[in-house]
Amino acid sequence: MKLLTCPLNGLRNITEFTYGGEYHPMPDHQQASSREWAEHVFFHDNSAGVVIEWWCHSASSYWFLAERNTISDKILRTFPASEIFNQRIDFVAVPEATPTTKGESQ
Amino acid sequence: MPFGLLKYGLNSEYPGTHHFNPATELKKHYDVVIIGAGGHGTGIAYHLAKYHGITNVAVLEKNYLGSGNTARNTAVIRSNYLTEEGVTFYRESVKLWQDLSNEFNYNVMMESRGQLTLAHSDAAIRSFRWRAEVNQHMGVRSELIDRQQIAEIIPNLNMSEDARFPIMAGLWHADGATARHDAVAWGYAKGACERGVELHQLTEVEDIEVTSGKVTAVKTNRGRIECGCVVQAVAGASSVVAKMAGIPLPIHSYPLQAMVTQPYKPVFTPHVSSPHLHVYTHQTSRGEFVIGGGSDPYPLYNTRATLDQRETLTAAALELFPFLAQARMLRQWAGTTDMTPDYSPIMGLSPVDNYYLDAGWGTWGFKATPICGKTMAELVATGKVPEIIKPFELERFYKYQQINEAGATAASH
Amino acid sequence: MSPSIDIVTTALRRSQLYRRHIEMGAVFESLGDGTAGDSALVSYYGANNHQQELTQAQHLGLADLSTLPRMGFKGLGTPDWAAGQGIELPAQPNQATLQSDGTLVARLSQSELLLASNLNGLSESIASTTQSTPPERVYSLPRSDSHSWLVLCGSRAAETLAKVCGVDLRPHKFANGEVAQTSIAKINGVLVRNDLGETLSYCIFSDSSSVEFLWDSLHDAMAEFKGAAIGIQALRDC
Amino acid sequence: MSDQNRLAPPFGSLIDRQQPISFRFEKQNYQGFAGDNIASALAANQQWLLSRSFKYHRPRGLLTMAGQDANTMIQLSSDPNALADRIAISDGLEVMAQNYSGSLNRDRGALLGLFSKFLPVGFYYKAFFKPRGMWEKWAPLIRKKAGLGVINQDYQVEYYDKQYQFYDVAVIGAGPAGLCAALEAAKTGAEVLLVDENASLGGSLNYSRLDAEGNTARVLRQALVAEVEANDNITAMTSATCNGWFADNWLPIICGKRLYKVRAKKTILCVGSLEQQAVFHNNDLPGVIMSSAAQRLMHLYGVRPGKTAVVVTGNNEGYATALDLLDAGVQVNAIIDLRQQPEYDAIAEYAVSKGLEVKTGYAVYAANKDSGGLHLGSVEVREIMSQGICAAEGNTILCDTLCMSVGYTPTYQLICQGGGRLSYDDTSAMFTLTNCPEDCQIAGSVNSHWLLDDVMADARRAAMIATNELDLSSATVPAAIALSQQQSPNFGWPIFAHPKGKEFVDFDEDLQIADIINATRDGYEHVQLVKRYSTCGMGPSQGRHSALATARLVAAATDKTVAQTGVTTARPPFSAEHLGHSAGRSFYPAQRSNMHYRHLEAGAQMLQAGAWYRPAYYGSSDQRQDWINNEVNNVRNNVGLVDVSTLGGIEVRGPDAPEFLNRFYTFGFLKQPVGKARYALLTNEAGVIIDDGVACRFTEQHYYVTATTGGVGNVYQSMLKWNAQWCLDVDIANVTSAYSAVNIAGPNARRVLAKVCSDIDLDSQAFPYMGVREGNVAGIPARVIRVGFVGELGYEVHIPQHCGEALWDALIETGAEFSIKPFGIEAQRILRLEKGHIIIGQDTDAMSNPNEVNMGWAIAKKKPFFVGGRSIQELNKTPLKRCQVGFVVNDLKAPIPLESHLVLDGDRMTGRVTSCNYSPTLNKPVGLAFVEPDQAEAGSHFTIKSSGGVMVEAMVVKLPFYDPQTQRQEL
Repeated sequence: MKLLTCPLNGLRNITEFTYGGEYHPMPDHQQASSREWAEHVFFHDNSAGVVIEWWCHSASSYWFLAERNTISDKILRTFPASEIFNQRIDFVAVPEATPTTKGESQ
Repeated sequence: MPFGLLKYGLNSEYPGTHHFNPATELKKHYDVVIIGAGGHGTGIAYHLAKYHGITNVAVLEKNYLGSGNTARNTAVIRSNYLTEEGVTFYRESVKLWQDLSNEFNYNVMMESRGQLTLAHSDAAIRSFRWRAEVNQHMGVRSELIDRQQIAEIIPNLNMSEDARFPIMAGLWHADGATARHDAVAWGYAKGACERGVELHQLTEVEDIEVTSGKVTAVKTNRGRIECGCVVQAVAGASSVVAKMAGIPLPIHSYPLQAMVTQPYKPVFTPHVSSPHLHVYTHQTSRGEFVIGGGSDPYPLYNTRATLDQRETLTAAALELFPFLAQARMLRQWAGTTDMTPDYSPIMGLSPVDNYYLDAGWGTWGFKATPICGKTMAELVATGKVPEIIKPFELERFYKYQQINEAGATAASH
Repeated sequence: MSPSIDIVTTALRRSQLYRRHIEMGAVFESLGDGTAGDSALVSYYGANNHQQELTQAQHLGLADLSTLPRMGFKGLGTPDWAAGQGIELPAQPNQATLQSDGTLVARLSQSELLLASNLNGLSESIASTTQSTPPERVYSLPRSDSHSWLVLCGSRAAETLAKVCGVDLRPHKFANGEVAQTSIAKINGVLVRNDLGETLSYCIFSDSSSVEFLWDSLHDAMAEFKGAAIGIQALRDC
Repeated sequence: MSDQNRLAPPFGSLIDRQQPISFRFEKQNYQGFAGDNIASALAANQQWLLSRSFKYHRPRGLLTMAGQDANTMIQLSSDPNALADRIAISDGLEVMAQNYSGSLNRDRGALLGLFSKFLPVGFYYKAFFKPRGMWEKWAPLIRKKAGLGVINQDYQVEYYDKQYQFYDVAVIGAGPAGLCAALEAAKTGAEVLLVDENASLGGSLNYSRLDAEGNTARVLRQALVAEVEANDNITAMTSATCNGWFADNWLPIICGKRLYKVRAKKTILCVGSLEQQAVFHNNDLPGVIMSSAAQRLMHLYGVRPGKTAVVVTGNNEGYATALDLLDAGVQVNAIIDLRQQPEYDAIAEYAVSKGLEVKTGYAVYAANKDSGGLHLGSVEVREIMSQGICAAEGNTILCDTLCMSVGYTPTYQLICQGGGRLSYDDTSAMFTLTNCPEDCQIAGSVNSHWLLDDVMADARRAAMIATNELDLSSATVPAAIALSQQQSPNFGWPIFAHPKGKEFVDFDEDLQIADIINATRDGYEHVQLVKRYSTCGMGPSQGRHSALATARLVAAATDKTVAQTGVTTARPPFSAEHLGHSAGRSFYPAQRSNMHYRHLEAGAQMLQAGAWYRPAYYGSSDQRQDWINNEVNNVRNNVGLVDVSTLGGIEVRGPDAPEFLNRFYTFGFLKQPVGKARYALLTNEAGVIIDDGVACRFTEQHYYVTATTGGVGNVYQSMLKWNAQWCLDVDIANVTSAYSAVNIAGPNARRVLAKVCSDIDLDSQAFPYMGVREGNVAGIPARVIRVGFVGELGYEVHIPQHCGEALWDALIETGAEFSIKPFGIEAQRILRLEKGHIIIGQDTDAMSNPNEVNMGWAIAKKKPFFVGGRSIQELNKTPLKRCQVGFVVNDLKAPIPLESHLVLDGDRMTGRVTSCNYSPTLNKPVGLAFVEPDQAEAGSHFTIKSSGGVMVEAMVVKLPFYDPQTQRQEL
């Protein structure tokens, strides 16, 4: 069985974790076209190669990100979500305003 | 002793003839290029050649004939689907299955064993009734049965009330069947090649050329081919190939593992599955118990087997048949399943002209093989999408009009 | 917010396992707060005497301390505030320290603490922290109820756990005071090595609604090593 | 036991001659010694015939004596397909042969062999299917013929279990290489595991002859084993099989009834190599065995392989075997050496000096039966003219034993499971392995070394590399051991076709040379296709003895090199393992409410919801409906009590708590007053409903949110994941199992509660509908939520988990005077249905959006963002395809529709029933159904296809069915 390094709990069997889907930034939910939004919701990059994805350590409910090669299943790196999401994200009511922050625009 | 075999005994020289055209050089141009020589790809080629007279066709296979999920699936054939669109489609497929051996004069060993799906909760009973009602209304043999009836169909199933998850009811699908999975691709390929189609094994597509929204050529490890149109039938690599043509797909590719035991004398006949325990099993004609279950917990393009999946699968199988503890597991393997959000396939037109999709086959591709061959060939030959596959168009996701084969419970993310 | 509901010591509490204890002839002892009867702690199991249970504890014993007080705190303000309350914090996440009064304090993340009382059910730290109203960004967690508390101790404890837990818990690899948040018999839990004197001992805090399953699984795992249930007396004597 | 075919010590290192053991084979009594396996004990009794083959039912006997072939498969009472050369005998053991009809000696099935020419490769594909449907008739017959052993269906479940183990270095295989690797690694203080599938450490040192006199092996073994046993850093496991290699050195090791799951930082595979058979006519006759099998028989079990022997060899090891045979008093009639110019070593020269008859450049062309027809009687030897071609005639040599010593394949299975690749070296005619997975090495003969010194040096080197990488040592690693230039033990082409065929390439599947060649002629040229078409290598021994010969044959037939041809993928497990091993004990956790046993005591019928047990209703199952109706009526008329402890509970606290809920759920929560609860509907990003509950605001910064029993786990994880991105100043905690909860509902609910709750003003003005309070109930600190899921005056009381039973007792006791009664899930379902409340997952499905189930009111229109919000906007652009309506069935004689029955428009399916029950309150069936929008008009009718296809007319009614003004829950 694979081992996965949880940034909080260290090296553990991968069965202790829950896969949380591909990491990809959410498009601006007000500006995005209908097709863009549908692709955000239903479509996946599903790359063969190195991807960034969400994982959660079930026993501690700790979410983090991992870089994994989807061909070799080699896990290159795991890191706290705060490396990407390091500031509060806000949404603004007025449509023309873009709610984008650093966290979002990545 | 069937007469078919006499010639082999009576000839001193082996009378066998090459079933497939021996590998030749690639031509510069084909009217149709089919990517993937599994059951689907070869089926499409066969129908193009036999029923539409289109024979300037190349079937490209990066590995060997039928080496993908055709070789790896557990050969379950059924039509007890949930949606009108699904049932109509798979019902037609099962009809074709029943004629297949004689259709291309090659025994695919299609055998109706019946399929029993077990309910361990009242929620499951509700969703089985849903299935049964839709099926019956559409003339598919499928019914909700009680414990008594289950015990009659499979006397050695563990019906104990003290089981951790007691069996409460079942969904009996008399048309559930199995077949020799490899033979499907072999039979189609043989028939296609006899009619002039070219099968090119060990030929991998490396890029797809699209000019002004229209597919014009494919680049392979053996050179570039110009083409009138392209059909991709590459279960397990759909996203990767479609990406070469610039087409995004609503697919996540997960390994699906299965295992087989040594051969034993017959113990039970039907195919048995328990969605709650995530396990299914049946005994092959050779006497082996095939055991399969749910997909792996995370996506991967790799057909390695894992011990944890083996542990889960066998534990679940033994909940149903404790005596299987004495059976010996011989081999464990995996295929790659292209899972769609609504558990329905993606067939038909794509955003790229002359580029046709036969994808998103998750765990249900084998049973659809004949109908895919037929309908996709019709699409390629006529340019018109056959009614029966219209609902499975890629566009449905942009329209929020999914074909819900997922049933009752929604995914949380 | 009112933390009142988070910590309860009342005669009305009962371990989810109390029927198991009665079946096994448990003799209960009352807690500091006067709780008695089957709401209290298993002192020892009728058939045994203290010496027998002590020997059992040193070899391989399983005890249920679920009726003893515990408490949790979480939130960015937690470390400073807890320190202010006189709690000696473990330096790193997934480490635990024993307070002077015997309270076990496990640090589950930078900003989360789990407090478990000493074996007499009296804990200064828990008492003080629960009486004082926590400031902003300190959130209490009802660990007495969300989690059951089992103790697996004795020289064969690590081998026993190796049958239900995939983390290397052998004494020379998992030091006293280390914490593992992991899966035990397919149940998520917090596992803390907390030796009793010379006796190897692990505290297991896990979802209280599935503790019966865990209890049975651990008994099954202990069987080959001749493990048995023990009362709190034996733990105190260790 | 004087009549036994035994040799004097030192032969028989494994058996204890002081301990005779009696067992039965084919209902005959036999005796063996402790340490014997079934095959050796039978051989000691001159019983060589063990089984019948899969297809032609040919007589088969022992081949490898190492558990590597299917010929020794026998039937034990609860263990079919057991390997006779693996299973130790025990007193009273009942052993039967397998797969014969009639008797083992006279198997009617053997007739099939006569028709083998009519059963060409892939014959199943070529026949049995005309006319249409014919296969359905053949299949059952063929299935009866197929299969080997018989499963015992009355099998008593045995106790299998598992244990995790951890090591620095795992060494698999305890031959000379394994022993050296383990010792070298252990020097550095590494924790080392040494595993061997055989009963004793030492591997080939236990039986092979390494010098003329035959002392070296024994002496070396004793020395190495003593050193290993004395070393505390080494854990040695014998009779233990490492049955797979999985990612990150995750090793399943089977020993007895236990599966050890071993995590090793480094793995060194010293798994040795497997001796291969020569391929010639009747090479499967009992008496035709591997050289190593003869040596194992003699050295391990003290059994004489036969009286007169011939050795066919392609290397010098055949000569060593001949010497062993001589020592054992076997008459060696000839050594048939396939080589034209053998390069003799000292042992071979010594053998020659003994005056043995040696024919070089000769082959065994055919084996002949003895008079009995079930055992080897003689061999026909012919001169080799060219590769695979023999002279027109030869001569016959009598023998009852033929030892084959023509080469090996590395035991490649484990490495290849880890991604290792096989290539073929034409000069040595050997498979060689490359591309070992990370942190995994191979050493010894599996690494293509066949000279003892090379093997041991290679192993020590691998150990140094491993411990260096672990920073346990910093030894200077010697250069890789060069491959020996001496003549290889593998003979390039020990394959000799015969006009009559029966030269077996694959014993398991009865496949002959022609089958392999003809598969390629039919166009199945890729070795994987050859396997699938001919079934070569699919049998129980998974190609251990067919892979090399097949690769050579296919290569020749398709003008490819053996390296290009290769072998089929190696799949786990290494050797067939009982399903019981990987299953172990089943771990399916169960969750119980603190009140669980009170329900049982009250006669509840329990149902399972996820891992939870919940009371369905109280009373005997024969009057199910009456009990349920009574429970409903009691809630409507008096007061009822239901355990809702399984309900999810999540604390959302902090300055951003309202903002968080506002983004996560569909409703607005910013303006929610303190002390109030609000309905919380959850959609996923696709706008599909996935959960619901109520959000109770206890303070400005503190919400207590409930979630569905099955959903709370995902809801909680999803909350945390979203906030990992939003970084709001909020804390989220799943406190589901911290609280026991009951719902006390009915006109008398307040009266009951008032008796046990003095510090909350329960007056309807002070504590209105959808209010939330904290206080004490029956002396227990409680959160009291005034909700009306069942449509009556009701309070949800949430209290600390461990007080659940106490609360239940208190309420039942005080409620007695108001005739309080517990009610279960079934009654609750009816009650909420009468009230028109939906249940997520029952009245919704995987595609239901809020508009379809009339939940538009629960969607805040002006929020800047919420999960699923944009998708719901998209959904709103197209007209509804279906919508949910309430319906009643007025015809009381009609069969009551069941959940999932279809809604029809003519013959067209337009929807389905999601909930339906006879309402004791309205005295008619009421339900919820999905229908097409034009069927949704209140007062209109639609058809339901009910049980037995009976069409039932349903009338659409406005929801709720019961108490339309919703006064009762506001009382």
